[in-house]
Amino acid sequence: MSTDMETAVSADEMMTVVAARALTDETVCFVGIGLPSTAANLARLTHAPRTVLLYESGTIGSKPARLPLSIGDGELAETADAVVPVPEIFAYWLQGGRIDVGFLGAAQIDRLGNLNSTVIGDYHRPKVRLPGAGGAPEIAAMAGEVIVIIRQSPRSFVDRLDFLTSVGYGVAPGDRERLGMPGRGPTIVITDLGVLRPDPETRELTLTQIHPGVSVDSARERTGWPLRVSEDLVETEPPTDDELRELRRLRATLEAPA
Amino acid sequence: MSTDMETAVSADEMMTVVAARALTDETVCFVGIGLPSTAANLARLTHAPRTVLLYESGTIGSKPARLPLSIGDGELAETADAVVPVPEIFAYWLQGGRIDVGFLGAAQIDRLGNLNSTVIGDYHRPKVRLPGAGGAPEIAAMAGEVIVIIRQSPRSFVDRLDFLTSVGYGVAPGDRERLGMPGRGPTIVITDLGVLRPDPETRELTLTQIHPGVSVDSARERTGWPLRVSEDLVETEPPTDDELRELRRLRATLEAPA
Amino acid sequence: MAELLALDEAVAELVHDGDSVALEGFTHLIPFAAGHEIVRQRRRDLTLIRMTPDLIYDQMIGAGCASKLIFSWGGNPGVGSLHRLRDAVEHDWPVPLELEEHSHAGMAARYAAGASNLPFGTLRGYVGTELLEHSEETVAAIDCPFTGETVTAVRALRPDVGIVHAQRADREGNVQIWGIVGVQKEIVLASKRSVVTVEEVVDELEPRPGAIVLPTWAVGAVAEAPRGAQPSYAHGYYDRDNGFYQRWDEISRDRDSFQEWMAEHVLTSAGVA
Amino acid sequence: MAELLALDEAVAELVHDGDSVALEGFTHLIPFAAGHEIVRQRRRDLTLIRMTPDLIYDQMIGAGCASKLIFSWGGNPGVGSLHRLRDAVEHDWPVPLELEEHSHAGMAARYAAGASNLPFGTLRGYVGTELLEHSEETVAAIDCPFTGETVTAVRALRPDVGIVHAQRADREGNVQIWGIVGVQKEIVLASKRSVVTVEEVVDELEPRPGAIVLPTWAVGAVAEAPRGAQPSYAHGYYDRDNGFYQRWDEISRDRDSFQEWMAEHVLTSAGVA
Repeated sequence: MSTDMETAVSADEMMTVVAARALTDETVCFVGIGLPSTAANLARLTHAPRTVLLYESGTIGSKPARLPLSIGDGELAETADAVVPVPEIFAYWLQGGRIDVGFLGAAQIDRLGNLNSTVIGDYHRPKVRLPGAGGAPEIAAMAGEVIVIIRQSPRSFVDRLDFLTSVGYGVAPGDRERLGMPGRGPTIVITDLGVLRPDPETRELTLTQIHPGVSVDSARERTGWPLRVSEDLVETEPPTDDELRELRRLRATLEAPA
Repeated sequence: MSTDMETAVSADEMMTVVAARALTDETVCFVGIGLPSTAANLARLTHAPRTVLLYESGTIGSKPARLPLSIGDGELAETADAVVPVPEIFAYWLQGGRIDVGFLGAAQIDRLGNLNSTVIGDYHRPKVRLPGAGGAPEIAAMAGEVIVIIRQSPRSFVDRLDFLTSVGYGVAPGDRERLGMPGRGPTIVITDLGVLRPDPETRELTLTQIHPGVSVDSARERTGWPLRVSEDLVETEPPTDDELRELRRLRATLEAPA
Repeated sequence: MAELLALDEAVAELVHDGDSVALEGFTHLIPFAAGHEIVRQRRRDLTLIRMTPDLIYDQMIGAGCASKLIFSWGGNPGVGSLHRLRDAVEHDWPVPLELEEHSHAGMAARYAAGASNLPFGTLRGYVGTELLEHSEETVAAIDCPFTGETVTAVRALRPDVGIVHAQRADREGNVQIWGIVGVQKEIVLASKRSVVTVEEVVDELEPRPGAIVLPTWAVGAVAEAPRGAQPSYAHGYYDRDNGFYQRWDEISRDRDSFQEWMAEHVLTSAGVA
Repeated sequence: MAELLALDEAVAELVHDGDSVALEGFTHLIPFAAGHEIVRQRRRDLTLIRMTPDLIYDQMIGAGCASKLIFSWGGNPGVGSLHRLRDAVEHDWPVPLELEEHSHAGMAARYAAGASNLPFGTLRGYVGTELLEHSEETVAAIDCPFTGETVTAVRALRPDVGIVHAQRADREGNVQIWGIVGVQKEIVLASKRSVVTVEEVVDELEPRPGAIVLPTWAVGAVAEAPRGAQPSYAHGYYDRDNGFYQRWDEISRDRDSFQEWMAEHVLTSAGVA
C-alpha cells in the first residue's frame, strides 16, 4: 500500500510506525516518554485498540487523546483506568510480572542489546552527562520482552558501551537467566534504518529487516561492530496512509495548546 | 463528683472510664476492638476531642458516632480522614513511628507486662485456642506507649504466660532496647480492680491506684504473683455523671440497629 | 482479560483439592458466597489463608475443607471465639487442622511481598515473641547490609488462588472496590489465579472517592454474586449483619446445630442467612 | 499538628544549610515555589534528592544551592538535557556536584523503606548494571533467608526535609492530593521534617476520586503557594506549561542567560515565569 505520502516519510516516522506494528493487540505495555510513547499510542489508535499502556508515573490504562510531553502529564491520569503511587507501579506491576512489553530508548546499544542512558565518556569526567537510568534497568529486566527504539549511527551502535545502564543479553547467552531476570530481553530493536533481532543462539543483534531506500552497506557503516545480516532479510512495508495520517495527527497534538 | 449513678457502675464501666482518662488530647491512638475502642471513643467524645483514632483495618482519624462491633465496620471508613490499605497502615503508620499510644487487651499478662492472646495450655494441645496475635505484637513494639486493659484474676494475671504473644518489658529491664523496640512499652495497665504501672527500675507492674470499694487484699488475691503495691497508692476518682452517661449512650449504639 | 463466569463455574475451574486459597476482605467484602460455593463443591485438603478467618473460615473448617490454616487473628470480631476453628484445633474435628500463625503486620508484609514478586517481605516485628518458635519456615532475622541492624524477614505468600469480593465490575472485567480496601489488591496480585465476586456488573465504573480499580488483565475470573459478602458488608450496598455474627456464636458452638445450619443455608442453596 | 506558615517562614524555619532535602512530585505538583524560596534564602551545601530533578533542581543547582544530587533520571522531559545539571557535573559550575544515582524502582523502594522506618528496601533490580559500581553505600545484594535467592537491598532514604506541593489543605493542616500522587506520601512520611505547599487553604476537604489525604499530624508545615507548582501542573487547577519546559532549554543553555532569568524571575520575586 505505498502512497503519495511515502516519499515524505521521515526516518523518525518510519521508526515509529514499525515500532507500533511490533505491538500486538491486548498487550500490557510499560512505556517511556518520547518515541516509545508515540509508537505505543499509534498502535493503540490503529491496529491494537485493546493495548494497555502503563507509564512510570503510576497511570494504568492511559488512553491519551493528545501525546504527553512528560511521563506524568495530567492527560495520562485523566484517561487512566487507575492511578497508583510510584512505588506501587514498580513493585506490584512491573516487578510483579504484569508487563508484557517494555518500550525503551537509549543513547547507546551494543551487539548484545545492552543499553546506555547514563554517560558518554568517563563516568566521573563525562563528555556528555545523559539523564540516567530512570525506569529502564528494571523494565529491561522484568518486562516479558523489550522493544528498543534507537537511531542507528556509529555513536549509538557501539562496540563497547561507555556505561551499562540496562541489561539486554549481558556479555553472553544465559546471562539473563544467571542474573535472575524473568523477561526475555530485547526481542526487537527498531532503528531508522531497519530492524534487528537477536540471533537465537548467540543473541547477537542481527539485521533482519531494512527500510525502503536503505542499503545494507549504509546499515553496516552506521554500526560500530561488524554487523550480521540475516539471510532472510526482508524490506519493511512502507507506512500506510492510515498509519501516517494517525501518526501525524498524534504528533501535532504535542505542539497544540491544551 | 460522686453521684447516684455511681452505685450502679459496673467493673467494665470503671475500667473503660479509667482507660479513657489515660488518653490525653491530640494523641494519635491505634485501637483494638472491644474495650480499647470503647475507651478511646469515650475519650474522644469527652475530654480529648482531638484524639486521632486509627484502626488496623486502615482507617485513619475515624470518628464513629456508633461503636463498631468489628475493627472494620463501615462507620469507621465513612468517618475517617483517610482509608489506606492494610499493608500501609502497618508499614507507614504503625512501624513508621506515627502512633503515640497503642491500646491493647489480652487473655494473660505477666508481672513485666508481657501479653498472651494466643493459647491457654500447651501450644500444640491447647486447653483454649485464643484468636491469636492480630496487630498486637507490632503495636506493643512500635507504639510510643501502650495502654493495656484487662480484667484482673489469677487466670489472667499469671506468674508465667502460657504463650508470649506481645512483648511488654521482656524478661528484664533493658530488653525492649535490646530487641530494638522504639516504643516505651506498657506504661499503664487498667483492670477492673485498679491501675498498675511499671516500676521505674525493675519494670515490675505495681498497683498504684485502686478503684472505689476494692481492697488491696482482693487485688493481691486476684494476682498470680506477689503483687507489689505502691506506697503512694491512690483511689480512683469515680466516674462522673458525664462520663457514665456518654459511655452508656455509646454502648447502646452497639446494640441498636444501623 | 478476566473471564466473566458464573460463581459455580469459577470455583470449579479455578479451585482444586489441595490448593492454597486465600479468601480475603478485612472485615469488609468477605467473600462468603465464594466460600460457600467451595463448601458445596466439597473441596478438600485446602490450605486456607486469611488474616482474620472470620465466620467464613469457621464454616469452611467445620465443613472439612481445610487441612491447614495460615492466619493472624482467628476470632469472631467483637463476639468471641470461632468455635469450629477451636474444635478443629482442640479436638481435630472434623479433621485435624495444622496452624501457621503470624501477626497482622507479618501477613500484610507477606502479601505485599507476594504481589511484588519478592521472595520475602521485611518488617520490624515478631522479635521477643513466641510466635518465632512456631514459624521457622516463614519468619527469620535478616541483617541490613548497610547499617548492620537486624530486622525481620517473612516469607512471601503466593497462594494458588486468591478470592475477594468487590462492589462492581464492568463488562470487560475491570473491578472497582471502595471503603476499607484491606489487602484486596495485594491478594489478587499475589495469587497465581484469582476470582473476584461482585455485587453487580455494570456498564461503566464511575470514579468514586476512595475507590481502587483492578484492571481486567490482572484478574482471573469475575463472577456476579449479589449480597455475596453477607453477613459481612459491602460499602454502599448493605451493612454488616452484626446480629448474625452474634447468633453465629450459638449456632457454631455445637457440632449438630452447626451442621444443621450448613445443611439448610449453604449446602442446599446459593445464599446465606 | 501541622503549622500553617508563610512559605518564607517555613523555609527559614525548616531548611538549613547542609541539609538533605527532597522536593518531590513526579512530573505533577513539583514544588517550584518552595524551591525558589530556598534559592532566595541562599541555602548552600544541600544534598538534593529527587527521582526526576526536572527544571527546579536545574535552577537550584545552577544557583549554587547543592553539593550533592541523589536522583534517578535527570533530564528535561520530552525536551533534552538539564544544562545546569550538566554544567555542574561536567565543569563544576558554579560548584562541584557529587552524584549518587539510582533507578526509579530503587529510589521508590528507598522512599518506601524510609516511610516504613526500615533500614533498607528490597527489589529485583540493578543486577548486571554498572550502577552497582557507583553505589556500594546504597545498593547491595541480599539473600532470601527462605529460598536462598539473591535479590537487591537499597538503603532507606530519610531526608532531613521533605517538600511537596499539593492541591489543598484545610485550616487544620490536613492535606489533599489527587491525580498522579507519585511519591508525595512517602517523602512526607520518610523525612524528619516536612513542608507542604498548597494551591489553597479551604474550609473543608471534600472527598474526590483518586485523592489521598495526609493528616495534619503527619505534616510539619503547610504554606499556601498559589500556582506554586508552575511550570509543572496541579491537577484540577492548571496545566503543565509545556512551552516553558521547551523555552528552558534555551534559557538554561548559557550561564549568563540562566543567571539573568533567575535574577529577574526568582531572586526578585516570589513568582515564576
